Amino acid sequence: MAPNEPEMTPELVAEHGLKPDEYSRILKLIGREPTITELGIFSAMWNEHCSYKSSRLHLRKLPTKAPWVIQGPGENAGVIDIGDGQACVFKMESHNHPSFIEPYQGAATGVGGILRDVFTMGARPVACLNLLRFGAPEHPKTRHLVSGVVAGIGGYGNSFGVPTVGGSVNFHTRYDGNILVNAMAVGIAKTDEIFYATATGIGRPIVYLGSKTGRDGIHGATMASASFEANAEEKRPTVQVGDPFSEKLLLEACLEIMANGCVIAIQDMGAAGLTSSAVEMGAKGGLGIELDLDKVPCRETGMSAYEMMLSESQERMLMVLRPEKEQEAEAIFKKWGLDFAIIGKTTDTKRFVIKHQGLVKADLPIMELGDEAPLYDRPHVPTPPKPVIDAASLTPPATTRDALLQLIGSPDLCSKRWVWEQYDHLILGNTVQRPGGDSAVIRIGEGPKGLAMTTDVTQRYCEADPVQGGRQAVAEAWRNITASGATPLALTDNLNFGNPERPEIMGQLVGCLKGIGEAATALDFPIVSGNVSLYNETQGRGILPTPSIGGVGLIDDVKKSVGVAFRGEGRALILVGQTQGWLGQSMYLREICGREEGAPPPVDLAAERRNGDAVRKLILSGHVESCHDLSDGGLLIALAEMAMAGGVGAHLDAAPAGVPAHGLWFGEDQARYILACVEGAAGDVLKALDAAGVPARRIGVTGGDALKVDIDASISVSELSKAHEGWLPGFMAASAKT
Amino acid sequence: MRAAVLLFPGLNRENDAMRALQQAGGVKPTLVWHSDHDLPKGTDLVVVPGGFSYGDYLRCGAIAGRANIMNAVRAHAERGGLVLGICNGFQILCESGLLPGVLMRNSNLRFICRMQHLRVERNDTPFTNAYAKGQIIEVCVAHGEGNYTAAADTLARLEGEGRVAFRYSDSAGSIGGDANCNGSMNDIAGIYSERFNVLGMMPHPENLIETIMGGTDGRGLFESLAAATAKAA
Amino acid sequence: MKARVTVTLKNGVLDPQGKAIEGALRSLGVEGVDSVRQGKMFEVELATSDPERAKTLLKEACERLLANTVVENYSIELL
Amino acid sequence: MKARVTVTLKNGVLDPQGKAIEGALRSLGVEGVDSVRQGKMFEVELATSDPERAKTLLKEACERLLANTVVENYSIELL
Ligand SMILES: Nc1ncnc2c1ncn2[C@@H]1O[C@H](COP(=O)(O)OP(=O)(O)O)[C@@H](O)[C@H]1O
Ligand SMILES: [Mg+2]
Repeated sequence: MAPNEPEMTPELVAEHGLKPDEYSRILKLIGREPTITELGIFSAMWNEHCSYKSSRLHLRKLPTKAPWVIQGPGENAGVIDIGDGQACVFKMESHNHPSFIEPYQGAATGVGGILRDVFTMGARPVACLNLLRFGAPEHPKTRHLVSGVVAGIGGYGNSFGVPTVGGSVNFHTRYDGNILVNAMAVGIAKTDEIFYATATGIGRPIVYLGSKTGRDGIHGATMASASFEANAEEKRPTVQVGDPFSEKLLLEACLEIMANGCVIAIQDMGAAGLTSSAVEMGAKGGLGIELDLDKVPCRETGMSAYEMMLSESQERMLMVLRPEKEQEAEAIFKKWGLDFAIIGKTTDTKRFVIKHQGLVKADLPIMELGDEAPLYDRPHVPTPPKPVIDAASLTPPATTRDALLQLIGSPDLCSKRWVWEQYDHLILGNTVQRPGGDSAVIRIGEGPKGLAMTTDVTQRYCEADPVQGGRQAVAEAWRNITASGATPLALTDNLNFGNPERPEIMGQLVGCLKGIGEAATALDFPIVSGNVSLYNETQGRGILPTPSIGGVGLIDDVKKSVGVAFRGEGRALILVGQTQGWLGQSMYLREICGREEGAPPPVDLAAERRNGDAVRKLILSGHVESCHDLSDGGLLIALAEMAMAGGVGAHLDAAPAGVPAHGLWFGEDQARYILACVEGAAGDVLKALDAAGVPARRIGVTGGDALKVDIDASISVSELSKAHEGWLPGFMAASAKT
Repeated sequence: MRAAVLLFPGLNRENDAMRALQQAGGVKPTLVWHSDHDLPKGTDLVVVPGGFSYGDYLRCGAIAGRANIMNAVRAHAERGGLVLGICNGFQILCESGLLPGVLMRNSNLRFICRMQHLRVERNDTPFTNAYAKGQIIEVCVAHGEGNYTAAADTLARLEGEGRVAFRYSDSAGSIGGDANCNGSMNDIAGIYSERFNVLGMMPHPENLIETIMGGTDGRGLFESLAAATAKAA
Repeated sequence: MKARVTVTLKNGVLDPQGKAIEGALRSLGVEGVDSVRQGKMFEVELATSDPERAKTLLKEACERLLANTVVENYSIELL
Repeated sequence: MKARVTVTLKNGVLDPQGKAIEGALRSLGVEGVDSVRQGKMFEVELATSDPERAKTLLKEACERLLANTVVENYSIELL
C-alpha cells in the first residue's frame, strides 16, 4: 500500500460520515485498515445518498412492474414503452442541500444532473419539471432562495435547450432551513437503443468523456446526506458550478456515438463522481475495474487520488466502448470540443483497483462495495391518527367572496407565473398544454402522440396521515394527467424526509411508502425510478414529509388533450365525484381559520380509478371542452382558475342541502373533477357518468365576466386575476438581489 | 428558396427554425456547421437561430459573432442575400457588425418566456410581405437579454430610415408600458439592415406556426421569405 | 506575465444590474451606498513577459472580443 | 468616496466563462493568452468619506450580497 497514508482515527472515520459499526464492517470486509482513498470510496458508496441504507428495505415493496415497463428502478432512469418503437425515459432527483447553500448553482447543477441521467440512457431530453418547497415567506432567506433557485433552474434548462413545462411551488415554515429542489427530466429514446451501465468484456478500455475534473463538491454526496446545523453556511463546502453549454455538447456527442454503435456501457458521473460510476459499471457486469488516475483530465494541478475519486465536477461520463469504434468515438468527441481519455480497463478480478503515480491507492472488492453496504431496518412508529373535523363545526367565512380572494392570492394557491415565465417552456415547438393548468402536454416529435407530465405532493396531508398522504400524492398526479386526457403510465418519486434515525420520521417514510404503493397498484401507475433525500432537518426539526411524485402519461393524439380554461360562454359545468365538504387539513382551515389540524381527506382508490377512467373517456370522445381536477383549495378555487384561464365567468348554483356552503366551496374531498362542455353535450356526459357509476351533477354554467356564487359573492374575473397573479411578483419585488 | 441554418455550438432552436422553414416556407433548409468556411452554393437565405451560442458566456452572441463562417454571411449580405437572425441569432448579428446596437440584459433582470404581441411596422420587405402594415401579431419571446440599446444617433438613423421591423405592443397595438417586455429602446423588437435584406429580431415566430401550439401568427414571416425568393428567382 | 482587464459600461448607458444592487443593499439595511455600477473583470495569464507586447495583445483581445465598444469601455493593467 | 470591489471565483472553482473566452481568443488568432478567468467588478460611490467606515460598509455589502463566499472571493479597493 501507499506510503504517507494518514492514520485512521475515529475522528477521521466520523468526518467521513461513517458510524463505528460501519467502519468495523469495512475492516472485516477488507481484512486491514483502509487507505485514505479507500475510506473516501466507502464513505461515498455507503452514505445514504448512494446506498439507500435506511430506505432500501421499504423501497423494495413498491410496485415497479407493468407490461409497459421496460426498466424499473436501479438504472439511471426508468424506461417505459410508449408504442411505435419509442420509449419514454424519466427520473426525478433532489438537490436540496446544495441549493440552500448556493441557490443558483445548486439548482442549476440539479437540473444538469437529472438531464444527464436521462441522456445517459440514450434518450433525448424533451421536457423538465420541478417541485420546489421553500420556507415561510416571512423568513429572511426565503426571497433570496426563491430568486436564486428559479434563476438557476432556468439558467441551466434554457441554455441546455429543453423546455421546463411544469412543477409545483409551496411555502411552509418547516422548510425554513431545508428547502426542497426536486428536478425531473423526461426524454424519448428508441426501445431498441436504450443504453445501460452494465460493463461487459474483459480488458476493454474505460473511457472518460466530457469536462475536466476539478476539486468541485468533494464530499458533496456526503453533504447531501448529512443534517444541517445552524452553522451550515459557515462550513462552506465546495459547491459545483454548472456548465450547461458543455452539457449540451456532451448530449450531442453522446447521442452521436450511441447512434454510431460505439457504446457498450455508459454511466454518468453524478454524486460521488468517478467512484460510483466506475463501481456501478463493474459491479453490474460482474467485472473488476482498474483505473490509472494519471490519465484523468484534470483542471487543477496536484490533485490526489482521494480528490479525483470523490470530485463531483459536472458534465462528465464514463463509458466502455467497442474497441473497433474507439477512434470514431474519439473523433466525435473532439469535434464537439470535449475531453476524451482512456483511464483504465475492465478486468476479471472483481476488484476495484486505483493507481496513481505508480502507487496502488485502493484495491477493494467491487461487488461488496455495493452489495455489502449497510442496510438498516430502522425503528419506526406510526403517526397517531388525527381527529376528523366536521365542516359544520367550523364557522363559515364572513363572506365567501373574501375567503375566495384571500385563498386565491395566498402563497400556495397563487399563480406561479413569475416562476415559469423564467423557464423557456416553448422551445422545441411541441408544448401543447403549457404551465398553468393540471399537467403539461408535449407532442412527441411530429405527433400525433403526446406525453402528459406533472409533479405533485400535499405535504400537510402526509404529515397528518402518512398513508393517506402517500396515496393522495400518487392519486393527484394520476388525476392531473387524466384531466388532460392522457392515460397515466408510470411515476418517479423523490422521497424528502427528515432524520430517519428518529422513529417518528422513519414512521412517516414507511407510512408514505405504504400509501404510495397502494395507490400505484390500484391505479396501475408503477414506480420506475426515484430518489431519496433524508436528514432534511435543522436543529432537530424535520421538514414536512414530502414524497414528491412525478407522473407521466400518454395521449394518442395531442389534439384531443384539453386544458383548464373555459372556452366560451354557455358551457355546462359538471362536478364529478362525491362532495362531503372535507375541511380537515384544508387550505381553507389553514389560511382562513389559521389552523393546521385534523385528518386529511381519505383517498378512495376505487373511486379515483372509476371517476378518472370515466372522465378520460369523455375527454377523448370529444364531449368535454375543458377539465380541471380538484385539489388544494377545493371547488371554488378550481372554478376560479378555469375562469381566469379562459377570461370567462360562471354562474354557480347554490349549495345543495346537507353540505355546509363553505364545505362545498372549499372542501378538499378527493377523486373529483370539473368538466365544462357545450350545452348540447351535457346530457350525454351526465348519462355516461351515471352509467359508469360515477357520481356527478350539474353545478352551473359559464358566462359573464364574474364568478357568481350565491347572494354574497359576485367576483369579477379581473379582480380574481389581480389577487391570483399579484402575490408572487409583489413578494419578490421587495427584493432585488441579483 | 435555398435556405441555410447556421449551427454554432450551444444554439438550440435550430430545429424549431428548420421546422418553420419547412412547414410555412415550404423549403428544406441545409444545416451549416460553424467551422465551415462557405455557405452552400445558391443560398438565398441564411438563418441564425436562437439558443446560447458558446453558452453566451462573455456576452450574448459575442463569440459566435466573430466565427469564421460569419465572414461568409457578411459577404452573402453584401451581395444582397437575405439573413434572418432570431433571438441569439439577432445578438450574433449585432456582435458581428451586420446590424447596429446591442442587446442588453432585460430591464427586470430575469429571463422571460411568454406570449408577446408585435406591431409589424412595414410590409414592403422580403420578411413581412405576407403581413399587413401595422398588423398586430402574437408570437412568443424567450430571452434574458433582449433589451435593445443603441447610441442616440444610431437610433435616430434607424427610425429615420424606417428600419424598425417590429415593435413590442399590446393586443390593441398600443406601444410602451408593460407591453415592452424587456426595456428595449423605442420598443424595438427587430431591426433591418440599411438595405432591408438583414433582419434581426428577439421574438420567436418559428414557435408559432401551428394552431395546436398556440397560434399561427409566425407563419407570415416564413411565407414572406418564400414569396420574396420565388419572385427573385 | 499576468494582467487584469476591466470592462465597464460607458457613462450614460443604463445599468439595471447596478440599480438592482443599490435597491437590494438598501432593503438589506446596508446604508450609505450612493450608487453601484457593475462591470466585468478578466484575470489573464500571458505567455510573453514583454510589457509592450502584452499591452498590444490585450488591446487586440479587448477590441476584438472582450469589450463591445458600442456600450463598453475597457482598461488594461499589467500586474 | 469611491471604491472598487472585485469578485473573483475561488481557485479551483470551474469558470466556464473563462474557458469559453480562452477558446474564442485562440480561434480568433489572438495568440499568447495562456488562461483567462472572469470576475465581476463593482464601482461603488459611498456617502461616507471615512476610509474605515467605507471598508466596513463594503465588507458587509460583499458578505451579504455582492459575493457568494461559497465559491467567490472578494477584494475592496478605496479609490
Ligand atoms: N416550479 C414550477 N415550474 C413550472 N411550472 C410550475 C411550477 N410551479 C407551478 N407550476 C405550474 O403552475 C400550475 C399550477 O400548479 P399546481 O397548483 O401545483 O397544479 P395542480 O394543483 O394541478 O397540481 C401547473 O401548470 C404547474 O405546472
Ligand atoms: Mg390539478
